[in-house]
Amino acid sequence: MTVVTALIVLGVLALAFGLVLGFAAVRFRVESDPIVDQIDALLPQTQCGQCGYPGCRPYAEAIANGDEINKCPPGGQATINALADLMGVEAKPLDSAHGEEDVKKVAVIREDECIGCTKCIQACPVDAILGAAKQMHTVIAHECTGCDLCVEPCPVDCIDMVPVPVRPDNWQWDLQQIPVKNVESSH
Amino acid sequence: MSTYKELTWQGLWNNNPALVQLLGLCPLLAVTATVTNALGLGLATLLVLVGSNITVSLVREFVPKEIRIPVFVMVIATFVTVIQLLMNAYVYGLYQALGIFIPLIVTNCAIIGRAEAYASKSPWHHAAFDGLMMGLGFTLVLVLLGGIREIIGNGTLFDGANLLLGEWAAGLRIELFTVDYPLLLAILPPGAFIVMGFIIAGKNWIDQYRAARAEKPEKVVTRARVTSQ
Amino acid sequence: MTFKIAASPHTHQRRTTQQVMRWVYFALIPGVLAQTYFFGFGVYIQLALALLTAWVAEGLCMRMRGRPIGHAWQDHTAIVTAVLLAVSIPALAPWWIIVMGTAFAIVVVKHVYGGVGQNLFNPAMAGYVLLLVSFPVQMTSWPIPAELAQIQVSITDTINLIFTGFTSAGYNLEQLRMGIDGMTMATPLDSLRNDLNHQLTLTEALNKPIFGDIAGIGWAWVNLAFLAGGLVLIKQKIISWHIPGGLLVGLLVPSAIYWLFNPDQAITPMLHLLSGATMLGAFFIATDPVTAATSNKGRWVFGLLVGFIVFAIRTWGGYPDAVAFAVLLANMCVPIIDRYTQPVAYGHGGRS
Amino acid sequence: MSAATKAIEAGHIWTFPGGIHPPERKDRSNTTPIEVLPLAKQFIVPIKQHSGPVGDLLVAVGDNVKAGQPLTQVGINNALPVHVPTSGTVSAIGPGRIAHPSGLTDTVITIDADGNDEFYSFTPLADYTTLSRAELLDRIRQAGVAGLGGAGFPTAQKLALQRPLDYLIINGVECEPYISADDRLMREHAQTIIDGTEILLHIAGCEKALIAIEANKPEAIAAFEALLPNYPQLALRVVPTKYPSGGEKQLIQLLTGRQVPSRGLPIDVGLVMQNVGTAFAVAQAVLNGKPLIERVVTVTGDNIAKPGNYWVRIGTTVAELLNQCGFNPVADSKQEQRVIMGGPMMGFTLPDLDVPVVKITNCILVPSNQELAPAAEEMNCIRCGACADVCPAQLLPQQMQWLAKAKDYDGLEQQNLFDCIECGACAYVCPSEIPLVHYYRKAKAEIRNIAREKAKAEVARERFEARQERLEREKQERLERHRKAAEARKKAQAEAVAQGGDNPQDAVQAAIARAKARKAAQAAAAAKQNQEGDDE
Amino acid sequence: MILKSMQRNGLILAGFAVIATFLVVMTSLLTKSEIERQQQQELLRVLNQIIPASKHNNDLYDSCTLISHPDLGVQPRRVYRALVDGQPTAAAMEVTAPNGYSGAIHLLVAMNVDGSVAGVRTLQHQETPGLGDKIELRKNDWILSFNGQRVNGTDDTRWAVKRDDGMFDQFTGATITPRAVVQAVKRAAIVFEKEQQAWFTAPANCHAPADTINTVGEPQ
Repeated sequence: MTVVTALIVLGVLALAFGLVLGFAAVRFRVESDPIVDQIDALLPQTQCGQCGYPGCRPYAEAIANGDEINKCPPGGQATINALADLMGVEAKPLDSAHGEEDVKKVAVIREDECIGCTKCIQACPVDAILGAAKQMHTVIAHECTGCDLCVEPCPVDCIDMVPVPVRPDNWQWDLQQIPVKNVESSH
Repeated sequence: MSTYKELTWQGLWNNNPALVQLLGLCPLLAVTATVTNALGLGLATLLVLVGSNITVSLVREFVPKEIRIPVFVMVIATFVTVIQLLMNAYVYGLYQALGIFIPLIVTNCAIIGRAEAYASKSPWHHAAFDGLMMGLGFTLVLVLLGGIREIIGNGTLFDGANLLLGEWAAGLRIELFTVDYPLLLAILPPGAFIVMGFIIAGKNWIDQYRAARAEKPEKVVTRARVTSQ
Repeated sequence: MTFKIAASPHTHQRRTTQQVMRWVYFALIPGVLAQTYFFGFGVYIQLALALLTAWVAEGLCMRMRGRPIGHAWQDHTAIVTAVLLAVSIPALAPWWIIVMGTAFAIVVVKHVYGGVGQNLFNPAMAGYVLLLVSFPVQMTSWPIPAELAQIQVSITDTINLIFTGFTSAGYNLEQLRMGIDGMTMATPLDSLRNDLNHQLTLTEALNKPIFGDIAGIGWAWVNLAFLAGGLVLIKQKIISWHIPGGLLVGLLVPSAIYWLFNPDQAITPMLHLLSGATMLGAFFIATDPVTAATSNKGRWVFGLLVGFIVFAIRTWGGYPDAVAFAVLLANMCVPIIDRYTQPVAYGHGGRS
Repeated sequence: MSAATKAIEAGHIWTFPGGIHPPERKDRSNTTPIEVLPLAKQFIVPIKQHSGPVGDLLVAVGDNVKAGQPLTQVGINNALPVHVPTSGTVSAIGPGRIAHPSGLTDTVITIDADGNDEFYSFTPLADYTTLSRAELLDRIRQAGVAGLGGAGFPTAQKLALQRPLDYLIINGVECEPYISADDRLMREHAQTIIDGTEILLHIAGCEKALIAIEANKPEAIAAFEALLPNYPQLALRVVPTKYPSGGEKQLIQLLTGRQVPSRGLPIDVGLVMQNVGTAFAVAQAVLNGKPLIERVVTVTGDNIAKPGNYWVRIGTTVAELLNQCGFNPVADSKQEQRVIMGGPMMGFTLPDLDVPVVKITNCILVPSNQELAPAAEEMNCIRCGACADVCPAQLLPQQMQWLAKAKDYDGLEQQNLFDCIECGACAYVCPSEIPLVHYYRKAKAEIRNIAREKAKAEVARERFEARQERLEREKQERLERHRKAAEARKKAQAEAVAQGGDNPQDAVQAAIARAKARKAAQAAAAAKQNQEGDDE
Repeated sequence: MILKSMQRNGLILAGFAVIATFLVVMTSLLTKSEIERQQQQELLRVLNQIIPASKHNNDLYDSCTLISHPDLGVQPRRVYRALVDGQPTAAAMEVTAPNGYSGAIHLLVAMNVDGSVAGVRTLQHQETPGLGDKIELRKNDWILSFNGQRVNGTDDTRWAVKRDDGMFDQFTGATITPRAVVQAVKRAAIVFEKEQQAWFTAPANCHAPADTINTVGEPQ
């Protein structure tokens, strides 16, 4: 008798909880911001492809599907840490096979050498190069992400990647970096 | 074959439930005052882990996502209760030694953790092996912790092993030293936390040391051309 | 000549950590002298052992961590830890007690957590608790205060007791304690609790010779000496008055209420204040800046909490004194205290 | 009238939390009148000496210019112009070191003085009330007046905000040690300052001004007390000596008990504040039409032979100034000399002496290493909380220090990092000598940088997506074109077949079939090989 | 959608619950008698340790009676009575010391009819390992120090630990555990002296007839 009672009681309890869970599963489903968008928002959007994917969004999709989070040199450790936070995994050092973290750079075209081939214009992922066939090209510096994808296609090697200049308004208070003048003591 | 190697490595070291996942710490810290107790709990956990992993893996096809947790808990609780009853009936001496720990296993998150993280996604033989290795990893840490605490706090090793392993094991007891005033802290709960902290630190230190020594694999990554479709 | 680049401000008040710490251990001197007077020369040996151990442990830790050793010795924080632990343990405790406790305090409680400023728990008190739970016998064997002792333990005997466990005549500490007048000399708090537990009334319990007019003989003076040192620290603005104030209020108010309702079975408020480690705890231990709350409001809460836990453990707990446990428990609460007592920053709706 | 307003009217002085009392050492420079120094040979005028946009150049190299002539123009972006300090020739325009903690370069205009000091023509104004508010503001802007107290915010811009105002506060507190420029200015030119204050009141459309002076400047207080009875709308407030009571937010709290909301402006609580030096410059600009080409600078410190206050033309190099005041650098060649622009609490050190004096330069401090010992090595924080006790903004400096070291920028913003006014009180009292303010500045710069990068990434993403869309569209268009062309071809063929010709399609079909057969055979062979491999 | 989800989840969960319960119940049924046999054997082993064979020739397990006494706690306690040819010789009772360091300590106290303690054993406790657990015979023979002791009324001050000026050792460092045990044994001994007449005449009512086990293992 106790056997049957136990079976009935637990069976009914389980049925009831199952019903509740089934109801809750449908009723309270939360539509969250898709994880890919959240990852994409953390990536630096340089669209440089150093991660092995054509652009930041494809890499975001790859991370959502379980790829490593340490393949983005432009984002550097800060991005890796933010991704680790988001994905609930441990932060790793940047995978050096994809490149090293570097200072921010922009592309500059040595305009007198440019032959106007438009190859760099096609290579630029963010349309930051202006110019037309047979005309001199130029980089819109504040739109350039520093991806350096335009450097290789240039047939005359007239594109340089130069570090973003430090100005008083974006200076990071590195007191050690200030060159100090030496004065010969008059005494 | 490499799956098994990977599972072994994961269970014993890389993803050790006690050292890395930090799961099941509550029974772990509570019962590791001696090696014997540690070994007992470890073996019981191992047994339940293998059983529950196999069962969860076998039923995974029929369990919808929404109710998987209650089902897993039920599977584990059934396993624990059945094992407890069987031990009580047929190996009474062992049951007496382990009695209070066995119900604790139900609440051991290492087990439900494996059910959720691995067994519910893998074929039964892999799940079984995973359970075995995770259980073994857990047991090893338990025994290590129990050993350290017993040595420091009691000056002995394998004290009371005969209760767990039978009369022959009475000879295993090693009296390392006797002091008038043992360092009680080691066998009190705070001692468990402190020793556990040092074991985890030691594991991390070994990992870092190995990582520093390991040669970086030469890997060539082809950079994607974002714009050359 | 070169031009120097430096971050502002370019001027500094110049009260260094070292100076702060020096004030703390100078302020401990009255207490140490009082302890020596009542409990004998052993106090100095404990101090010497603690300092030596702290010095060695600090040096070894810094070396292992690959940090400059000189730094750690210079900031004098290890000295304060060592002195606090040394004055907390019984004067005739065996040498390995203080050595183990100090080493634990410095190595595990301080350096494992990252060294100066990083520790969650008060190192001296964590060391004390380690010793208390592990070696309850040695840690509760306080010598009989000088005024009551019928024989004076000589310097040779003190040294022998600490280093070998036996006096030159071959008595151990237990025999010495039990044998003199056939009576166990527990600390005032211990004795009182024991008697109250055995259904004696307060008046009966206070009849024991260990109690003087206001509180325990010897102990009251030691507490007053620590109080004096503590007041100097407040005067010198080394510590703020909030934590000691909170602690004493947190101890006094509940104990007074409990005593009023329960006059026969409660420890009197005066005894609470002048027994055990109350004053040492209030002015020197709970005020350790590293492990206490930061804002003044937080310090108040922290002090009150320590005081209340001391009262609670002394009244209902398993140990006669509780300052160490109370401080450690309150240390754990510091992050949450800090969180809820964070001052309202300028421009965030606060009123001046 | 509410109780609070009554209290303000009655002259009640509130308090602010924290604060410190560092040695003042103002008597070294404030005992002698403001002196005028001989003109330098060369002047360096940075085109940006204020916060906000810079104006376009009005001069070219080789131009002869006169003192007070504008070098840049207001233009369409409402920039603040800079002016020629003395007559001479523009000898260079290009990058040069500017007066900024970074020691970085920016565009500077170099003027070789001709020694005649001829002035450009100014138009004095007899009665400023005849001009409209906009005209008055333009006059102030054209004169290049920026806040002389520190931040260099364009004065006209500050006054242009039209919101109901309760009080105008004239800040003559000058709480930072050593500096006495405002002190001397108030003693010697109280009347001009009052004139300027009246103009400011008129422009701001405000009834009443409070002039605040710190209690340690009795002579300045006396100077104002002598004049103020004639000006019922002006009231003097003496505030207790404590650093940083001259901070804008702290002074507001002292005088009115109000707090400027976080990230807000004084105008949000019905107040506007101007420095006494600014009031003086406004009077000059409006009444005399004279632009801001000189200011009072305190030159002081143990290593200065002739400490005092000087009228210094903007653009004078620090080297020139020190030369004239007698600079005795530290004797030991191994030692380093600090030359601080600003005071000991908030000033910054200069990497060399070619830096010019600019509109916001109130002090050049050249201390010996004995009077202001250089910072000792940073030690570990012991969480003593002394910093929190002195913080005038009620922040938790040590908490922010840990967060800054951990680069936890979210945590820092939660701790209200941006409410820190960088007064340096916390670092002053820190027993571990941690350069706390430096950590906050770095963190602030980094947070701003991250925000900039974030915004830039957002733009890059949009541009990338727009480009992808464009390429996709172009591809579709191309395919569509091909499809149309193929259809046209097919149609033509069909017509050709219908007309009885050979079907060229047959030959193509045969070729495709052959290729397919070859591929299938290859695939089969590969599959077989794979299977064998597996069996091994 | 909702209904379908509810139906499916409810049924599956119920199915699992029924199977799981069934398994547990079946195992329980199958092992029940064996478990009881084991427990009885264990109890007998302990009983025989403290009431030696010379003191009884009856079945100790069966001669159990349930008694209630305010000094022994709220719940009825079991008393096992030892008889030699029908004459009372000793009795063993289950006693609880409620004030151990970590909760209650369960003891078995055997008393001789002459009022002396025949033996005490710890059945179950949670005292601190290495400290309070010395009340286990396996760890320490402290528990044997009760053997042969008598209580002279409630005021017998010798029945206390040495720290409280009594005759029983406290073990190093731990006073609370031995104090609790001494107090519990003392209480039990006093109750026994008063009540033993009644107890020996009470019916054996511990085990309901249905539960009676057919085979009783030989004492070891």
